Amino acid sequence: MMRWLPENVSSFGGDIDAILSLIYSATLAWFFLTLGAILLFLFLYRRREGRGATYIRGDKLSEAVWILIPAVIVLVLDLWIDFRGADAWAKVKGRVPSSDLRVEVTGKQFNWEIRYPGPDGKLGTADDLQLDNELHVPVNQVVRVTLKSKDVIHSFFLPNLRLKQDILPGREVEAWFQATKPGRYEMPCSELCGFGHSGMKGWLHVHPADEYQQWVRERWPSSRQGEGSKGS
Amino acid sequence: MEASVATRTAPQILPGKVGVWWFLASEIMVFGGLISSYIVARLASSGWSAEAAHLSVPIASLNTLVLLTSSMTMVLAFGAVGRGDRRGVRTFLLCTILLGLTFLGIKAYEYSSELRAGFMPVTSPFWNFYYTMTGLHALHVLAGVITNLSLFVAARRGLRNAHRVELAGLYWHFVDVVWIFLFPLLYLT
Amino acid sequence: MTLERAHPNYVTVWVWLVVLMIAAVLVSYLPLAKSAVVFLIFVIAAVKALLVALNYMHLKFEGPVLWAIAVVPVLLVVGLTLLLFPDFVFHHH
Amino acid sequence: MAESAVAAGAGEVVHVHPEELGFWRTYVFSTDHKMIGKQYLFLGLFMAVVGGLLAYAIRWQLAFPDTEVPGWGFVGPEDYNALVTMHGTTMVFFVAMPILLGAFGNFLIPLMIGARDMAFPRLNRLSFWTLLGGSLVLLSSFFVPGGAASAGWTGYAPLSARPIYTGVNWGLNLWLLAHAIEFASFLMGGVNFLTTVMIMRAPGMTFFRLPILIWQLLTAAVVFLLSVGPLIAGAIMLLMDRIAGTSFFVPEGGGDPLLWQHLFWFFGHPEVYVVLLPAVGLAAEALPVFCRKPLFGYRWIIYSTLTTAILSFIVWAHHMFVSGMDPRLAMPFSFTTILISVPFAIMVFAMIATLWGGSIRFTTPMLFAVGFLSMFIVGGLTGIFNGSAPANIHVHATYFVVGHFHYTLLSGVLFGGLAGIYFWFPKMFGRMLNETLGKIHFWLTLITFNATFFPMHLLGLGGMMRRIANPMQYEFLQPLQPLNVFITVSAIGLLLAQLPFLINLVWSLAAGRPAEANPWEAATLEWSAPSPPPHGNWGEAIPVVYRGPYEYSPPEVAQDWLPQDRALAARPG
Ligand code: HEA
Ligand code: HEA
Ligand code: CUA
Ligand SMILES: [Cu+2]
Repeated sequence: MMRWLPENVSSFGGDIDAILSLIYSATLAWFFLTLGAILLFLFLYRRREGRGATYIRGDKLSEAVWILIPAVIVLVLDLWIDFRGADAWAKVKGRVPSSDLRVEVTGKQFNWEIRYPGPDGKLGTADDLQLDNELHVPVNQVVRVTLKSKDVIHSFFLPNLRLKQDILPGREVEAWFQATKPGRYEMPCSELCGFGHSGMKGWLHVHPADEYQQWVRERWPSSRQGEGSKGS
Repeated sequence: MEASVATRTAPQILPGKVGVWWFLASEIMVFGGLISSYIVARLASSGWSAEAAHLSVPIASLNTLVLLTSSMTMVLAFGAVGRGDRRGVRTFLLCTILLGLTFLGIKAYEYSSELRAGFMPVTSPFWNFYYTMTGLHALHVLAGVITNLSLFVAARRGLRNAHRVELAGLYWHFVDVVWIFLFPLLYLT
Repeated sequence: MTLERAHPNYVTVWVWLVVLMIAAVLVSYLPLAKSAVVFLIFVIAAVKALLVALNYMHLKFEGPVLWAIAVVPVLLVVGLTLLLFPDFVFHHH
Repeated sequence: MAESAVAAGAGEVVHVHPEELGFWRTYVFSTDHKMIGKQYLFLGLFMAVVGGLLAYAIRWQLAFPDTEVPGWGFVGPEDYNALVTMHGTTMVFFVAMPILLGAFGNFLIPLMIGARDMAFPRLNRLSFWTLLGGSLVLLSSFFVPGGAASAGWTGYAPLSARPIYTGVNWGLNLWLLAHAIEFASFLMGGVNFLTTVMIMRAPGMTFFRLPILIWQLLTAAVVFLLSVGPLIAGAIMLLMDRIAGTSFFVPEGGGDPLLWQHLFWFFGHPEVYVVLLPAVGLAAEALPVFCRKPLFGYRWIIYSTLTTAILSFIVWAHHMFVSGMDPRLAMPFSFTTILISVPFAIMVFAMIATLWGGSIRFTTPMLFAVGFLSMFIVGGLTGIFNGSAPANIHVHATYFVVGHFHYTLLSGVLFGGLAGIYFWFPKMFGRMLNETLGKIHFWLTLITFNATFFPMHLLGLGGMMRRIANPMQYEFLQPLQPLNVFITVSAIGLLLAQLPFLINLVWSLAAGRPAEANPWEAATLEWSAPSPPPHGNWGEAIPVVYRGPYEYSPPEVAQDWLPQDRALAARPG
């Protein structure tokens, strides 16, 4: 089943996949146990001439342990999933690591506006650059994304990075990622946002370090090298 | 064996009363949802007190008095049912109805003066909540007035269905309790 | 059934309600800290609501079932409000 | 109330109306709980056909985007959103609730607890007619200018709060109105259920002798009554936003979109158990009868049900893990969510243990009951993926979730509901359904159901978003498109698989074999009344209850079942 997941190219994607696969093992085991028991019992205890049913009410504790002990095992598995999950959650959504690579992504009906702060590293200055539906980042660097919306709720989804974050108009939501493999990854909107929701998408371009420098140089030709790489 | 027959489950309480209380439970959740939203929205931003200051505390206090009094006349009507006092039932019901209408009248006056002063339902979050909460409450008062009116008419023909006065009373007092909270929430803070 | 039981004195209860209402209005003008005023006002409101529920709605005379029907939703509303705090009150735009 | 005077007479010898009521009073404006139950059933089935047709158009568009849907027409992206919204709304509020609560609750509660009718028969009639009105309002919204609501069945603001965002004005207002009417109807229904069970039980019918179905219906009614309020409040606010121009949920005016989500899911999550629990009850009634064995762990099931009900109020934010809510809330909600698997595990295990040592008869209702159990396990287990906050980041708003909730909802509505229909049809209409057609229906449904909804999990893991009209617009989804085609073919199969049922229904109503009072040799009270039960349900005397509902193969009698109302000389109850 896990092979249906899109290729993971983010630093935290592995943690999420590990939780998915932990839950997969736990639930698959229970699936076989319960469905197996059902089928087995249906077969073994089908109606036969001359054999009646056993009269057990299962209210007494000595009988009920047959359902209570498995329930305790379920509880243990639950706690396991919770504790492993808590770590993964803390890593992905709990704290946003600091980084001076920042972009602002604004959702609107029906595309992504992506603003780069430019060489000065600050958003809202003259050297900002805005592109539609194109997000360029260097590989292996933490990128902080400030998510905004101009109208309704959109959702910033990067299947390959296991990143999904809804964007609430009126609030700024912070997200982050660190892409581990250069390439071009699709970036759909995953929250119903109107008739153009289907097809609202952009592309994430993850560049190797030198290629990224090249891109920065092309975009901000006036700026001195080095600063550009730091700033955007 | 026959022991089970002895444990027969004859009704301990009037079905209508249980029904009305369950209905009120769901009503508590409706107003509760609104009040919850109001509280968190208000605590989340500032400046609402200044807007609330445009409301008239004297008028609202008067209205509170009217509603509290109507609750008393309503319960007195119920007391009259217990005594089999048909005249009393009708008189007190009539008082309750008139007080309910007075409340609505004062509320309408209040609305009109606020609207004239330029405070529309769309003016700001405070006014959003103010009109929605008091409006929903006023609709409940109206429903109560209509119920009481039907009981008042029915009581003319005798006290056969008089236990309904108790049920209508439960509802009427609930509407009163809601106002007991709306009053400080909107006017006094 | 409540019909047969002794009634509370409805008029006395009303007097109390009115006194409390006036008290609440007066408290709102007290030169105390805002939080103290708000606290007092809502204590008064709770007492008033309780007076109505117990006496006029006869909860005083009812069994545990009707009590539960009345109290559980109130607890749920309080819970809902508290759980909404992190997203709204503790959240700064 | 006037009804209550009659109601208070339960347990005594009560006048049974011998006089003929006319056609209108018997079939249309009836106050008889049995007729009202049937009215709910047919309304629900009709709406199921509507919802099913919408599903057909949805599926066709997804498999063959932007081609004409045969028999339907071209589906544009805005039409698609309306289809999805109306499909979800119809199925949850106008199919699942009317059938599982309305039909079975009204038909069975008085019969199972030994009452002659509901506590408030006229309120009952009103609640049905209200629901019918709501259904008509919902259906009419297809035909207003701008089309039907298209903001999802969850109606997230601000998309739903301002007509400009969707281009739908009246459609969405009517959608809200239909909800208001539906909620009013089920509030009346819920109050009626609760009051009836609390005070109209037959002599000897203690709470721990109530059939499990009654417990489930009670719990569902309480959960509904206590959870719907905040959404009603939210709906009023949303309507104000739309009509009066306030901005409760619109940030430009100082509102907050997140508030709507909290209010919606405070109700939305409990609601799924409102739908599921009655289905658990339906299956739990059928299992002991066809295993000839008491329901295993009756009391444990009740305790688990109550635990589920309590927990259901503190898990709602698991729908909002990535909504932008405070991330510190996620793990507590994730914890409570996953914890719900424990009470459900007890219920599921108890039902499995009921099979153990039985003498199992594979009748159609039994097949559907086991189908419910098996399919619910799958749906419940996939719920754990959703419920783990970090795993949810990936699967949220994908077809994984769509797969999850069709397994859970349809195990309830389709398998549980059909188990109920096949089981009580003889009691409802006095005729037997055809078993062969029933079995064909079951196997076709089971196979096409799994073929339709299982692959959705794979699509979801692959990242396919829900509520998109055209998967081919995305490069990463194009390789998955064959799965979409497969699902669509299966879904059409699933729709067609219902034909044997509809044929069976119509044919058996007219010409089925007449049913005796107790064709399944079951022990609960409804089987002690004639099939179909007359007005007032029992003749002169109400049955008296001596024992619990599931005394199958008890040692003290030769027969393999002991009805709840049979007095035994030897053993005191
Ligand atoms: C009848 C309907 C129904 C039922 C019963 C459930 C049951 C559950 N649901 Fe589901 N759910 C829906 C209907 C339902 N759901 C719907 C309609 C939506 C989508 C709404 C929308 O967005 O449109 C949804 C969405 C949904 C989400 C949000 C997904 C998202 O949008 O991101 C989550 C997240 O936690 C969730 C979790 C659960 C859980 C944990 C259960 C649990 O109750 C399941 C418990 C049962 C079991 C676990 C099986 C039995 C137990 C065992 C066999 C023991 C072994 C188990 C373990 C070791 C764990 N559901
Ligand atoms: C009980 C609820 C229910 C039921 C029964 C169904 C039934 C079906 N649904 Fe459902 N669906 C939802 C509830 C339900 N759905 C919800 C809540 C959503 C979310 C909406 C949103 O996102 O806003 C959704 C969304 C949804 C989507 C996602 C669309 C999207 O996100 O873009 C899809 C896609 O394939 C789909 C397909 C189907 C199919 C093929 C069926 C088929 O199984 C249909 C089979 C046909 C029938 C069941 C009817 C005919 C049957 C009879 C007449 C026999 C008797 C019937 C009974 C006893 C019930 N549904
Ligand atoms: Cu933007 Cu969907
Ligand atoms: Cu949920």
